[in-house]
Amino acid sequence: MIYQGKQKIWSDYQKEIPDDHWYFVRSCIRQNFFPASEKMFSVITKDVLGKDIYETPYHTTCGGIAYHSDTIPQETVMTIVARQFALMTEAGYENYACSCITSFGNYAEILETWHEFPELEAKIREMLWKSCRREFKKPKYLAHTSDLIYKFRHEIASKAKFHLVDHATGEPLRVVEHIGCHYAKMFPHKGVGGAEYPCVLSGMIDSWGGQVIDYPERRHCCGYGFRQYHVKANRGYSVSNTHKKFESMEPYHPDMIITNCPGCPYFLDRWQYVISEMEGKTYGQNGYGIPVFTYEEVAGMVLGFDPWDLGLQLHQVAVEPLLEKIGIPYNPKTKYLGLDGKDIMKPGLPSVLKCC
Amino acid sequence: MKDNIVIVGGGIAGMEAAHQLLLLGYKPILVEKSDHLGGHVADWHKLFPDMSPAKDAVKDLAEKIKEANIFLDTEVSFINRLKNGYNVMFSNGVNVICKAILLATGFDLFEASKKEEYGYGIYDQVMTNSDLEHWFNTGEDKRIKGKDIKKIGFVHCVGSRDIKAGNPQCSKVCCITAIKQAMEVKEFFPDAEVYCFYMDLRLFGKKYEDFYIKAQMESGVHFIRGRVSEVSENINGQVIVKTEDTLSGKPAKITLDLLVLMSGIVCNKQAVDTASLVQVKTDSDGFLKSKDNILNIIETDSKGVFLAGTVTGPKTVPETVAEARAAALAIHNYLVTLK
Amino acid sequence: MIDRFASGFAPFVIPFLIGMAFVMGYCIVGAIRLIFQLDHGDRKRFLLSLITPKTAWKNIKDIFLNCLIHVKLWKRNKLLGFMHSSIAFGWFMLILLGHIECILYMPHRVKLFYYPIFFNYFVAENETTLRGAIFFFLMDFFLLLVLTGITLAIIKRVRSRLFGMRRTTKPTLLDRVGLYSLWLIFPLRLLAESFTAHISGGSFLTIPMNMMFKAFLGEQMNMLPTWWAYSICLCVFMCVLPFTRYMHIPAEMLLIPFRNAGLTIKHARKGFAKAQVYSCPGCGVCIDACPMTVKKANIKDTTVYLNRNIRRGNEKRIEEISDKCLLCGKCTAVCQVGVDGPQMRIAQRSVRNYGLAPDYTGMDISTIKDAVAAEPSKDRVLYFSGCMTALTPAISRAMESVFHKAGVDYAFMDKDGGLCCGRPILMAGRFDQARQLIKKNREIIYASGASTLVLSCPICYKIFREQYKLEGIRVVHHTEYMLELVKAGRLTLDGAAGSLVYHDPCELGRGSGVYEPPRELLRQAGELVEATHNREMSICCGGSLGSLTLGFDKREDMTVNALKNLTEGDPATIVTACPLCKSTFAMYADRPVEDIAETVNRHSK
Amino acid sequence: MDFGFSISPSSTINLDKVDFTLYDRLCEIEPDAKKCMACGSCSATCTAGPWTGMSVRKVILGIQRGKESEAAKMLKGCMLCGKCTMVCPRGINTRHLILSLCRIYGEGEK
Repeated sequence: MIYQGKQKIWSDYQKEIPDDHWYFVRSCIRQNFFPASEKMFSVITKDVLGKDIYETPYHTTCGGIAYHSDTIPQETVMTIVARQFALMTEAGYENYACSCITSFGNYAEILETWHEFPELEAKIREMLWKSCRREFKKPKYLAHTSDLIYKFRHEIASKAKFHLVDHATGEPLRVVEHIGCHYAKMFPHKGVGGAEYPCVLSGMIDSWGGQVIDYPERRHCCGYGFRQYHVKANRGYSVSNTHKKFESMEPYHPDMIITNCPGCPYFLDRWQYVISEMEGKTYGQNGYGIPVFTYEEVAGMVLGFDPWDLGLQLHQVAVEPLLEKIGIPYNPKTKYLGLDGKDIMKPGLPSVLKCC
Repeated sequence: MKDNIVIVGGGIAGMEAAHQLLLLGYKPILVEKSDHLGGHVADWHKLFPDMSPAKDAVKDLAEKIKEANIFLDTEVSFINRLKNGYNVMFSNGVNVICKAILLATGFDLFEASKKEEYGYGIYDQVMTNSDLEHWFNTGEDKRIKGKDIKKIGFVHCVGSRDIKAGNPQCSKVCCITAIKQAMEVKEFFPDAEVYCFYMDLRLFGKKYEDFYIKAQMESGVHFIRGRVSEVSENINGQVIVKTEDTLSGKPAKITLDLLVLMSGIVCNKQAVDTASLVQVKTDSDGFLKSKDNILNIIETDSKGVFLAGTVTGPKTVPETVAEARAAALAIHNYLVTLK
Repeated sequence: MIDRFASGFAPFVIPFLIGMAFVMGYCIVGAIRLIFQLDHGDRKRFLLSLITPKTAWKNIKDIFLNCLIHVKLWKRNKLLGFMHSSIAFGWFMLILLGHIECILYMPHRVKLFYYPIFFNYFVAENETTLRGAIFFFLMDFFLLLVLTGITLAIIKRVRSRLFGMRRTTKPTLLDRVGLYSLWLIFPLRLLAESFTAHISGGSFLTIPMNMMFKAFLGEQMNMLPTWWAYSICLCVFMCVLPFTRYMHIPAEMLLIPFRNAGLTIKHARKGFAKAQVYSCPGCGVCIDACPMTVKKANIKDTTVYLNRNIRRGNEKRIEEISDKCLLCGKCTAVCQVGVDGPQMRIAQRSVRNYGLAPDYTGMDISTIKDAVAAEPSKDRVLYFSGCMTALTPAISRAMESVFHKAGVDYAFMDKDGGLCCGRPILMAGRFDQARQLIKKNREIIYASGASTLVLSCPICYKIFREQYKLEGIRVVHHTEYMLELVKAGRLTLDGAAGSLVYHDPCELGRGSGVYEPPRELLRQAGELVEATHNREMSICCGGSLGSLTLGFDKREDMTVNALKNLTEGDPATIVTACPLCKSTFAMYADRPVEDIAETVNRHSK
Repeated sequence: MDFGFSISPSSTINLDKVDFTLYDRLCEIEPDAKKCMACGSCSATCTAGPWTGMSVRKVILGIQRGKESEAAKMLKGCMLCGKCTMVCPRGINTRHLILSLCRIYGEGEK
């Protein structure tokens, strides 16, 4: 691999990311899968970096899942999105940051469509007005929250308590980065680093001390694929794709996986358990899996937040071996205690995949 | 003292035109931006269909144009329109009044790195057709030298017939070049498996089809109909190529020790700038615009400005040479009518 | 006549006896083995035929005419005919007369069967009678006849072209031994008999020679060495015979009854096939006849070499030779002993072992059946154009138009594609597959309820006629059928087609014996010009499906050669009756090539 | 544990894993097999095709891609009429190629 070659391409795909005043919208599913992630985002941006990040409780789904599962027409999803923009306009913001990759792709697609077909935009404005008497300005900047973390990666690194290195050997950790399909595959110039070799996550990994590994199926989908998972008859297809990715990254012995999409970390994490049950195979060291993180979780770890406050106990694949490798202290006893100190109960152990 | 003629571009088109003009009794001025004559052909190793050495062809032409005024490492800085003539200023400070200008500025090879997904300049074992010719000529290439090459792939249509790459046109010569190179590498690595990934095989020229059959029968080249979608690298540094085997209607993948990208012919951007100095526009395909694409590809809408070779679109060597001769004659006739 | 020796024995007969015993033993054992190699049914049929007066008489007649008189050869080539019959018949007569003499004069010696052979040595003439003189004359006469035959044979050896043979086989070493001994036998016999002529008596040959010798050698001339030599020569010839081409002499005597018994080749190497192999005289007439041998190519792939290699058991060559052949049947047409080249080859092809066997039993053909299905009617016609016609649609279109003109109630069996007739796969020796296809096609044919099946492709025609066994359905080739229409007045030809040459397709002519109907049609359609070689001598177009291995490029010379033969009379149009011949000729012909259906259609009302 | 779904095998042709023994053997006895340019005239003209699914083009391709059982299935539908040989623009003796294939199939077992 010729690193300079990649850097050249990355430099071709840099997008302008304003460094403050963001209208932040959450994802529908991330809070259930990785509850602390979005919390971490606001904590890091607001408290740690002191940025102005605005949220509204009136924000709803962007309609992306329904749209990509072919259950609602384009006008509907556009009107929903128009409403989000209206909320932003009303709050007096023009930088739109969303935490969901599907939403990001959805917004990008819609803005591009409106750009190509202004008459459609007019129609949607009319529909929005008819439906909820709202008007909107199109966001000046559209970013995914990982774009912001990417932008602030160096500041985070400078505040870092830990680095993505094996504290015993000092060797950088081998990190797999997985980018959500809808981040840049539709509009390469909308993503940091383009579609083929995005650097939004690898940038973070580099600056936090890890070593990105480039494996053959790096570009491949995590396997979620909306209707592939939602329709149970297709789930075999969904898990097969995940399996393909793990088979491909296995020889590189990755220490961890970082993702920037709601679905990916969930499926890369949970399917490891399913694969271990089906094939009796695990991909981590001595019987464990490869821990999968959201970029916020990793940022949190690096900044020295308590692993259990980051919600890492909700991962299927045990994170303890990695925490030890990095040297992050944790208290096994408090793993399954909620914020209020109540026991949230220990899950049953899988038959193959080793957990703590 | 005969009328001055300026030939821009010292490739085979410019050289052949100069040669013909010398025979017609003119003393053309040939400017070449690089430090040597012969253009792209000079960098090539052997030429199809006779596999004759390219350098011989160039040497032969160079011999014939000794008499012409040749400026190497020289470019055209600007051109002023005069009454039936032009005032051409060269980068070396020379200033020429001429009656006719021949633009034989040739083509650029498509920048393979623009097709990111093919990983040129990113994966160690990916090279272009011209890199391979360079290796044929010099034997110097870290991608091949001292490597155990067992499987080699050729990707046709890299940057050709590709709207996304900005070149809808077919580069015309890549199919036969790929087959030529496939057979040549097979000579270097007799027990290597060679694969050609193609969309269509466009083997229109003299003896091209024979080449194809020879590649199948003697070199045992595997032809796989399907355009490569993406390339990735495995832990051993080999490249993994993904394509659709459209003949069986199934996706296919293969691990290769060397991948050769057949970079296509695209219009020479510098040529466009030079042409704009004499109000010669570009055609819809991005190449320079002739007066007429059927009966008069040589002349332009600007009086006294002529075109020859690949400035007007992809061409083979014999086509280019033939066009250069035609251009020389056209210039001669033009100058006669001026009197 | 009186005995010269009381014992009636002389040691020099021993070599003869050995030779005789050997060859007799060999042939009898061989014959029995071959008969036992026949499968049960064939053996029964064969033995029955031997005692059925009709076939028994036919056997005798055929053996006499072919083995002794060589009538077939006479028809082909007088000189060769005379050569063969003079030797065979002459020799036969010498033996016969020898025995008659013996019976008449020395009845008590008849049981010593060497006695008649060396009669002149053992007897002394004590009184000259007319009857004796006649016998002596006949003996000398037939001896002379044989000697002239031998002389011709010797000339033929050195100058075969004089006998109209361009190419012939190279005799093996043993062949030569046999040949030279055969040549020597009769001169020596003449010598021997001349030496004893003053004692045993003689006639116009032997007496004068005897006197001549006397004049040279005087009284005490020793006659024994010549008799020894004669006997030894006989011995040598008879001992090598089984291992030479001369084996065809006894073998043919078995082959003829086999054929007359109506046997067919059941096994690639045994029984009937073996009989054919040994009956091959290796004369090489088939070399000139074979269409593949133009420009001296493929000479060693002709039937004579197939037989030779089967005798030697050279499997590799056997496979090559049998796969290459076009199965045009010309070699059989010219063969004197009637070795069936194509059948022999198909038999060889049939014994290959394949890892994969096609199987069509699961095939659903209901659509075709439904398409042709109709109530049986006595004048309903089913037309099957065959695979190849799909590549020459002019033929099927012409046929349809002819049907319309004649107002025929017909169904087009494979208008939208049908099954293969099975002939090509049968030619490849895969009989089970052929049977399956036949079964499927029969279903379709019966579903059509037709009473007549018309075929425009001779390849199909042959198999439909020979293998399909369609009860109550008449199978006709379109040449025959169109002629019927013309004769019935349902079609009238205007005779304006100009000069036409007709090419006999192998499968239709030699294959199915249809020669006249197309010619009659063409005579009415225009002016018929005959090709130099026509009918059973017609030359294969080279496009035959018979050959498995001959590549497209290898066939051009054959086609061009066949065309040359057709165009020598400079006809305006080449007419054939086979889609394959048509498309093959069309590629290289310098004038229009069409199927007879097109000719008839264009020139009929 | 039964999830009600399972990992499905990939339909991708992995050219690294294709076993070329049969193809190489074929090329030994029928070198012209290499000449095929997959124009499909053989399959288009095939008499048997409509009834048995035979396709010479697919048979050759199948063997080049190591799909021997598929090829065998089609070969079993060939009626050997020889039309494919007549139309082949590259002059390949497809008819004999088919016979040769039928012979070399299962050679391995022996």
